[in-house]
Amino acid sequence: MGIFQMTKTVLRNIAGGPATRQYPAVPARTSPLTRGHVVFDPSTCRSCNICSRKCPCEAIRIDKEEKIWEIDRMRCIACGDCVESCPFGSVTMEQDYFPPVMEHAVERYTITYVKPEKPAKKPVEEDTGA
Amino acid sequence: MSERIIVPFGPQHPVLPEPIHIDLVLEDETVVEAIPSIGYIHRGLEQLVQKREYTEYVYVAERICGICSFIHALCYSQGIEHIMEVEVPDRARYLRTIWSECSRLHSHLLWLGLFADSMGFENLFMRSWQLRESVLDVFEDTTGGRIIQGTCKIGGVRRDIEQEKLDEMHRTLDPFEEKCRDLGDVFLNDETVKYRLQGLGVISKDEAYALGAAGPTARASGVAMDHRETGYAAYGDLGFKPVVETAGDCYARCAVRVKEVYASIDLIRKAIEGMPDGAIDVKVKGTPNGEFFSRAEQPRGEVVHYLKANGTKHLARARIRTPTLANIPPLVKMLPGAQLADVPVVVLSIDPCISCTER
Amino acid sequence: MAFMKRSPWILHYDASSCNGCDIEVLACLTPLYDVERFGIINTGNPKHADVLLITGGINAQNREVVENIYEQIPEPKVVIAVGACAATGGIFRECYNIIGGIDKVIPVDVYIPGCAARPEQIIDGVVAALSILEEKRAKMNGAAQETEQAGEST
Amino acid sequence: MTVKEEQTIIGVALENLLSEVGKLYADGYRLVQIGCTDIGDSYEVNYSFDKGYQFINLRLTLRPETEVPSITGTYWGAFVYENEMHDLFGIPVTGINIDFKGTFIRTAEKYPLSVTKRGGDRCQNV
Repeated sequence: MGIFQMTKTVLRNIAGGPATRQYPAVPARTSPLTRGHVVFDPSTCRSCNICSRKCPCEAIRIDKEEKIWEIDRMRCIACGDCVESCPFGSVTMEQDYFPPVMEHAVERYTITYVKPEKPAKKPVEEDTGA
Repeated sequence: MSERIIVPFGPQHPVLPEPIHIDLVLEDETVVEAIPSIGYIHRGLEQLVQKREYTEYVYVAERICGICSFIHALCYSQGIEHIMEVEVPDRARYLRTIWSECSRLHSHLLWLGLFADSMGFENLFMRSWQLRESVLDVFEDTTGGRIIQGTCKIGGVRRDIEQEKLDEMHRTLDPFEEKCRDLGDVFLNDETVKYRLQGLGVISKDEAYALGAAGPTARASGVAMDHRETGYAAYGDLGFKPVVETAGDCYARCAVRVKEVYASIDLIRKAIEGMPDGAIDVKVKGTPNGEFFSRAEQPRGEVVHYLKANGTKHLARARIRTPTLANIPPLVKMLPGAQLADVPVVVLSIDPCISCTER
Repeated sequence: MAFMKRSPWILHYDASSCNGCDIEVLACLTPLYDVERFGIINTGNPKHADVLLITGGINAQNREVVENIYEQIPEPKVVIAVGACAATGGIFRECYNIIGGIDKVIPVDVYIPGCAARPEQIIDGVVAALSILEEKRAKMNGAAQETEQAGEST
Repeated sequence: MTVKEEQTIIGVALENLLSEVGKLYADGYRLVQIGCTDIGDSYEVNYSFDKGYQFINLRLTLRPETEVPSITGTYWGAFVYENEMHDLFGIPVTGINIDFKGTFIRTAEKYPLSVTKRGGDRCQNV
């Protein structure tokens, strides 16, 4: 009876509840591993520049002189390379997504870390080499 | 004597999620000749290899195609690993196999849905896609991404799957397989589906082989060619046998994919059972120097990444031959003789992935 | 008929994406996300559409196609750029054939970040676009009434 | 290594190309791909064949602007690769069965991967 192959599935559909996830009413499904968006903590950053060099799409920009850490959310592909490579744990990955925006803007943070006067060798350079 | 007319098909066509353009030469309602033209989504990814470090290019390789992303990354990584003579740990090989098969499952279910849509079987389309979401949930739980996984890297994988998760996956495989079999039953045995597909777009075994068809398109014509047989990743340990049909029509291509869904579930089950302990990656040092044609089996067929490294951190050349490009000549041979109304079905039966093709 | 909410129709076009965002847009239509419960319908005809959903960056060949589709959509219209590539070109930004984000060719109202954008994000983006669409419609109606009144007074 | 595969690469002269390809066809090899590589001032064209997962690669080294005979007489399906060769690298291929004449892959600049027109490292979006 080749014409009734779908019947089983159809009957199960009628008996079962709706398959739809009630998204706006119920929060989106995430898992602990979900790569949502990158969060930056300016207080622990030492501007070693590793995240910016690791980023495959150049979404992160660091200006050491101006003490600025910038991320272009519209370029970020949430690969998590910056998170894995950050030696100070300043960059973390959050599970929730970045919401849609109307304006394309770059997020800017000011790094609060003050470079110690001594030792004479720049710690920033050491970190880059590590 | 009937007149010949040319009907442009695509690039923006409701049945095609992606832009491909085909000029169909029709005699009455029958296709006489079909000339495809592509290039609507050509990006030039092959050249990007000179601007990205070889380790970063994995991310680009994943984004060649959003459907078979993991296998692109796998193929690229395997090529670099071969050039650099890196031995990947066993656990990484097994994890790669699990994710490869998951992406095959998700791709085939997606294709079955789209194919049902092209036949006008809307209900089946929705069912397939609903089933596919459970594969995507597994991806999200194990890799953190739904369709772009980002877990493959040179020298292994970036994430491990914990034992509890593996057990859970193993438990859910049985009910999942049951649902897949119900769905596959409709594709394989339903009278309406058979009536629509049998004898449509026939391509013989010799022709398919000579035209260089790849993947399910070749296997549906009786060419037993599946790159997983060479035993890359962990396929060598799992006892893999390719799925082959002989009719060479749209129904056979559909049947190959349905049966590959079952085969994939079986492979995942075996891989979970045989999962070895140990490290998931090795540290890769230095820069590659050499060249290699890395090949892997995608849901659509065999993919070739030709990688040429020159000892710097940027590769000299990456040339990516994707299965859809190889399947375009068979498509051109398949279309003549089909009715205009069957063209979407025939085009979809090779599982065209245009963003792969055009890179 | 002002008390009735309008049902927005969406036109999806794949500019030069990797397919990832495309299948997520399609996934929105399927049972698990089902945007049709908001009255959103996917259409293949630009003349019927209110919302243009574009995935992927602009390249040399599809530039005219995108412009053409945009021209064909009747006013008021909203453009949503889905994914990092549509917003800035994303990881493909430096490819020789990529011109850049969608906003290089047509005005974009809503940007959805992510690579690939998730169905939830796409739903959020479409909902955000709907309020913009309402605003645009109100503005258009207001402008039309003003010209009408101006026509009557003279 | 996860991939255990022997790959034979055979250098071939331009005038012997068609006869070599014909021999492989007679042996039952299938065409895997044709790809070009830019090596400084000339091109390497790889014709890859496979039979039972045994990989054979014919390598042709070309100066720019050298005309290459099409192998579509032997392998009908080679036209996709040969058109690509022409469109991306600007290598003239003569006698293709379906010749798109440069419209197979349309790009902003002509022959983007050509050795004679090497573009700078410019990023259009910065």
